[in-house]
Amino acid sequence: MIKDMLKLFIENKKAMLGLIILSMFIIVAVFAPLIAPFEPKQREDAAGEFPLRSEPTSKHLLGTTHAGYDILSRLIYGTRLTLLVGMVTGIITTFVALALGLISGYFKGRVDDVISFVNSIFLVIPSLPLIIVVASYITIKGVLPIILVLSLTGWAWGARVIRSQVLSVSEREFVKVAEVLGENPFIIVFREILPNIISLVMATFFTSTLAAIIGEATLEFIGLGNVSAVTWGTMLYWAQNNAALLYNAWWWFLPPGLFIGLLGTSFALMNFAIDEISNPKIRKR
Amino acid sequence: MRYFLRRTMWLIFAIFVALTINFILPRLMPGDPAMIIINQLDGLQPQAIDSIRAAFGLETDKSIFVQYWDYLVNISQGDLGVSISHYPAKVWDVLAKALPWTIGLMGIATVLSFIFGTMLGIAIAWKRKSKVSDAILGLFLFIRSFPYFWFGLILVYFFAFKNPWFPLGGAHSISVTTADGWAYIKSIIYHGLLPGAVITISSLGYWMLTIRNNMINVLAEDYITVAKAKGLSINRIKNTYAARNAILPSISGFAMAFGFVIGGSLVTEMVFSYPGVGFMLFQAVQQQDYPLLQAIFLFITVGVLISNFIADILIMLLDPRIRDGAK
Amino acid sequence: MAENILEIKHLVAGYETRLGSLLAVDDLSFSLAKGEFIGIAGESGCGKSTLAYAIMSLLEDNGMIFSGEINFKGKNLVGLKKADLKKMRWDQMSMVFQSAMNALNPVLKISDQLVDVMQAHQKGISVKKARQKAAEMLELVDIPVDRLDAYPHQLSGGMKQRVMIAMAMILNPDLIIMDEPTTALDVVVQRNIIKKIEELRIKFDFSVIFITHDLSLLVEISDRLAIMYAGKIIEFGQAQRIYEQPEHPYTKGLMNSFPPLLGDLEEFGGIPGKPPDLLKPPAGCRFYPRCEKRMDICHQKMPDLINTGQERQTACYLYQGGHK
Amino acid sequence: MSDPILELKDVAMHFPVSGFGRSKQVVHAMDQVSFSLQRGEILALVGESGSGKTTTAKVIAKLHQPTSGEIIFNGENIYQRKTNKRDLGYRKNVQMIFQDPFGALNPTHTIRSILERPFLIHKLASREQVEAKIKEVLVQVGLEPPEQFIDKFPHELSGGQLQRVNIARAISVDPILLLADEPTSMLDVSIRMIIMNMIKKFRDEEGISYLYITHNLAGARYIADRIAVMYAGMMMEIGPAEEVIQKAYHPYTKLLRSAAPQPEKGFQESELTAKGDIPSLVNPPTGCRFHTRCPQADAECKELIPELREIKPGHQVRCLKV
Repeated sequence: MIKDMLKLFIENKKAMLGLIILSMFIIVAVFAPLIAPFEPKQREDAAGEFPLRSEPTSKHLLGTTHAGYDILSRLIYGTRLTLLVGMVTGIITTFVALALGLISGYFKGRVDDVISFVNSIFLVIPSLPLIIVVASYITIKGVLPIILVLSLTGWAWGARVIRSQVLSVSEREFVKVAEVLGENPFIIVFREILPNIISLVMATFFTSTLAAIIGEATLEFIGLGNVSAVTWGTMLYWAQNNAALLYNAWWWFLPPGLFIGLLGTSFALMNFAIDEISNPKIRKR
Repeated sequence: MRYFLRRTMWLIFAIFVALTINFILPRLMPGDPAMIIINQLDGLQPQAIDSIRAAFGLETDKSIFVQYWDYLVNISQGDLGVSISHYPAKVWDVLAKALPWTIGLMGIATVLSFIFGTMLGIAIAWKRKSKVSDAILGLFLFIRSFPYFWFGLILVYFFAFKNPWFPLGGAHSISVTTADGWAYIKSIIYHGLLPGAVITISSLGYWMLTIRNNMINVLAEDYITVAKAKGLSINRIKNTYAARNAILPSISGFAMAFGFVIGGSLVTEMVFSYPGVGFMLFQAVQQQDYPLLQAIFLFITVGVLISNFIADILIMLLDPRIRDGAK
Repeated sequence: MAENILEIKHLVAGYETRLGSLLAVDDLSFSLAKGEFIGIAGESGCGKSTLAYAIMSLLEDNGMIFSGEINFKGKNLVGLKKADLKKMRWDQMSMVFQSAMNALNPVLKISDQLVDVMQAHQKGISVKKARQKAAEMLELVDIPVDRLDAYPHQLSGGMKQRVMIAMAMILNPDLIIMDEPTTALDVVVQRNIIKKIEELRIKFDFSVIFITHDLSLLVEISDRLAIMYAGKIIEFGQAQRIYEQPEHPYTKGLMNSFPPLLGDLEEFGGIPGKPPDLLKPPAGCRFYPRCEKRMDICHQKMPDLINTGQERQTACYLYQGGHK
Repeated sequence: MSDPILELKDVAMHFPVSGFGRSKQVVHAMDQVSFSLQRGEILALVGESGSGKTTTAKVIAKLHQPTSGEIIFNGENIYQRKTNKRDLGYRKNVQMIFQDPFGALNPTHTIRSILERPFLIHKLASREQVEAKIKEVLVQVGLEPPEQFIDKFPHELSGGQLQRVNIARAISVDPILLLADEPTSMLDVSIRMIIMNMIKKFRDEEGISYLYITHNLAGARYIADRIAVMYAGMMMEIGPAEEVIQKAYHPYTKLLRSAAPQPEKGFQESELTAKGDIPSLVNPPTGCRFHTRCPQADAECKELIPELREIKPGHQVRCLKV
C-alpha cells in the first residue's frame, strides 16, 4: 500500500512539479561554489573593487548591495542556509509532532491529557508574536536559535492532527487483533499504526517546512536572526534597511522573495498532492 | 448550554495561561532583562533603577510567587509597566494609541479575506473540473507561499513607488487630523487600501483551500445526491445543503489559522510603517523595549483567544449537533 | 396485470475507470407493472445499486448509461432533457437510500427538508401548506408530529429511515426505488419498516423496486424476484416459485445459503469462489468459474435469459436443451 | 458435564461518558452478565446492536477491564492472574475474530507479514520455520495453494478470502476458545455458510469452543449448541438452541423471532409484539430493561430487576411473568 501511494505520488503532476522545483534548489545549494560567480562576502576580484549599489551589469547579473557584494552570488549561497533551516526545522517539528501524537493517541490516559492540554494551549497562542518575543530575548544570534524557536512553536498543529488520526487508527480492528494476540505495544505503534499514517506524516513535514521557511524569512527580515549570515531572509533585511525600494533596486529585493515563494510553493504542491492521494473523495473526482 | 459554559471556561483559563507564559518568559531567558534595560538607559539614579525593576516586576529581592501575584494584580489594574523606548510613558498608553489602527485594518482585512476566500473556495469546489478553478487554485497556492512582508514590498514598489497611485506608508496623511472629518476618513481609507489588500490576498488562499477540501468531502455525501434527486435548485443545493455543512469545520479551524494570519499582518504593518501594533512591535524589537514587547504579545494572544471564542459561539449557532452536545 | 409502468430494455450502464469501461449493468431488460413489488437480489458488486441509480438518472462523475432504454410511463428517460428529468424525478418516481444516517442534511430540520421537496415541485405553494403536508406524511410513517422540527441527529436510525420514506412518498409517486433501505437497521426495526412499506403500498398503490442482498427477506415480501449476478439478471419470476424451485445453479446456491428458522436443519453449503472482475468479464456464462454444473458451451457464450415456464425466465444452458 | 472452560459471574462493564461536566455518567454496556461455556461448545450470543454482545466478547478478550464481576477461564480469574500486562499465556488460549474482514487486516502488510506475527509473538516457530507454518495454516482455512496468497496484500483478496486469513491468524496459536464477533455479517451471502461450516469444522476437529456473536437467529440456530439472548446490556434468556428458538419464554426472544425473515412462510402479517427503540444505556430503564417495549409489562416490571431463573434444566430466563 505504501508502494501504491508512492506510485500515485510520482504520477501526480502537482507532486512531480513540486519535486522538480525542490530538486533544483537542492542542486543549487549543494553546488553553490561551482554555480556562483563570486564568494558571498567577496567585494573585490582581480579586476578591482566591486561597485556599491550597482545595477545589473554583465559582470554582476543582479547588481551589488550597498556593501558591494554580488547579489546573484548571495542568492545562490543563500539557498544553503535557507533550505537547511527550513528542512531541519521541518524534520524536528514533524518528529516532535509525530512522537507526541503517537504517544498521546495510542497510550491515552493521563499522558494524553497532559499532552493534549499543552497542545491546545500552543495551538491558540499565535506563534509569530511568540517567536518574536522569544527570539528578541535570545542574545546569541544565529541559525540554531532560529531552528529551535521555530520548532518549539511549530509542532502543535501537526501533533493535533496526528493524534486524532492515531486515535482513529487505533480503534481499527487490526489494532485490536494485535492486542488480542498479545503484541508488544511498541510494535503495535510502529508496525501497525505508523505505516497507516505515513501520508499524514509527510503532509505534516511539508506544511511545517513551508511554515518554517516563511517564519525564518520573517524573523530575519525583522532583524532577529544573525544579520551577517547569508540567507534570503537577511538579504531582504539589508535591502529594506538600505532603502532598496527608494533606489528603485528591484533586483535586490525581488529575487530573494521570489525564491522563498518558489521553494514554499514546491512544498505546498507536494502537500496538496498528498492530500489528493490520501483523501479518496478528492482523488476519485 | 453546557457547550457554551465549557467554551467560556476555556477562554478564561487560556487567558490565564497566556498571562502566566507572559510572566515566565523573561524569567526563563538567560541574563537579567532588567539589567539590559538599565544598561540601555545610561546614567540612571539607583532609585530610578529600583523603580524600573518594580515597574517591570523584576524585583530580585522578592520571591517568584510574590512577583507573580504583584504581576497579576498590576495587570488587573491595567498596569503593564513603563515603556523603555517611550520612557517614561506607560506601556498601556503607548499601546492604546496603536490598537485601534490594528484592530480596524486587520479586522476588516481578515473578515474580507475569510468571506472572499470562502466564497471562492465554494465556487471552485462546485466547478471542480473547470480549468479556471484549477488556475485559481494554483495561483493562490503560489501566493500563499510568499511571506506577507515581501508581497507588501512588491505592492509598494509597483503601486506606490513606480506608479504613485497609493501612499508609501502611514495611516493617513500628516496634513489631516480628526478635525477634518470626512477628509480624514477618506485619507484613512486611502492609506489602508494597500496594506489591507496585502493581508486579504495573502490569507485568502488559506481559507479558500480549507473550504474547498471540506466542500469536496461534503459533495460526496448522500444528502447531496438526495437533494439533487429531489429536484432542488442549484443554489439551494450549493448553499443550504453543501456550503452550510462545509463551512462548519472551516469556522472551527478559523481560530488557529487566525493566529497565523495575525503574524503575517503584523509584519505587513512594518512594511507600510502603519502605526499599529505590528509596527510598534517592530520598533520594540529594535529598541529592545521588553515591557512593550510583552504587552503586545499579551494583547495579540488575548485577541486571538477572543476571536477563537467568537468562532466557537458561531459554530454553536450554525450546528444543531453541537448545540445539543451530540458532537 | 395492469399496464407496465417501467420497461427497461437492453440497459448497459457502468463507469469509466482508468483501467477501462466497467459495465456494472450489462444488457439488462425487465418490466414492472403498476402497483407491483419487484425484488432485486444480488451480492455486493453485482450492479444492483448501479441499476437503481441509472433508473433515477443519478449516475454521476464517471458513471454513465452506455446504451439501452429506460421507458417510464411510455417515455424513454435515457437522453431526456435535464430540465424535464428534474421535473419528473421525485414527482413520479423517488428513491429511498441505503443509509438514512447520511441521506438527511444534518444542519436542517426535517420539516425544512420535507418542505424543500414540495417547494421545488409545486411552484408557489405556501410554507404553511407544505408544512401541513409534511406533518401528514410523518403521521403516515408513525412519527409523532411534534418531531416535525427535530434535527436528524435527534432521531433514531429507524425513525430517520421512516422520514426518508415519508420524503419519498410526499409527492405521491408511481414508483419508489429502495436501495437496501433496511440493511443498516436492526431486525426488529427492519421488520417494522417493511410492514410500513407494505401497508403504504397497498394504500397508495405505488410500485416498488426493492434492492437488497437479503434474499430471505425478499422472498417474503416481493411479488416477483430478479436474481442478479455480475451485471446480468440470471433468473426472474414469481418470488415464491423461485424460492421453492430455483433453477439457475447460482440461485440454488443462494437458497442453500439461508438456514431456516424453523423446520429441519440440514447441511448448508454456500457457493465457493468469488464473482468475476467486471473489468475483464469471462466470455461465456459469468457464473462459469463457480458453477458445479458447467458444460463446454457455458464457457463460450453467455446464455440468454429465456422463458423456462410460466412467467419464469432463467439464463442457463441447463434449461435450453436445444443448445447443448 | 465437565467443568466449564469459561465462566462469567455477574460481570458488569460501565464506560464513562466523556466530556466536561459529565464525569459521573456511565454507559451501562453490560450488567449482571453470567454464563458458562463448555469445552467444544458453540454458544451463540444474540441481540440487536447496542445490546452488549460485542462488549461481552471484548471483556473476555481482555480488551476492556470489566467494572465488576469475575471471568474465570480454566479455573482462574483472568483479571487476577499474576502475569505481566500482556498475559501471553492467556492470549495464546483465547483469540478473537472480528466482524469486518477488511478492517481486521492491516492494509500495509502482506498476508505473510500478518500471519507470521502470532508465531513469533508466542514463540511457536523459529524464523526459518515460520513460512512452512504459515502455509500450513493457509491450507487449513482452504486458501490453496498457499503460494498464491502468501505475498498478496489484503486489498488484492475478496471478503471471503480475507475472513479466512483472519481465521487462520486466530487458529495459528492453537487456541482453546475463539470469540467470533459477527464473522459473517459483512460477507456476501454466498460465502457465509462456507465460513460458518469452517468454524464448525474447527470445533469438531480441534475441539475449539466458540462464543459466536450474531444478530441472525436462524444462523445462530444453525451453528450453535446453545443460544443466549442479550438486550440492553443484560442477558434475557439462555438455553439449548432449538428450545430458545421454538419455545422461547422471554417476550424479547419472541419479538426477535417474529421479526426474523421467514421465507418459507411467505409474507404474512406476523404480529410484532413490541414497538419503540432500544433504550439509552446512560439512563437504562428501571426494573426490567425490556419493560418499556414489553407487551406484558406491568407496574412490577418497572421496579424489580428480574433474576435469571432456571425454568428447565439448562434453560434460564430473566422475566417476572414466566
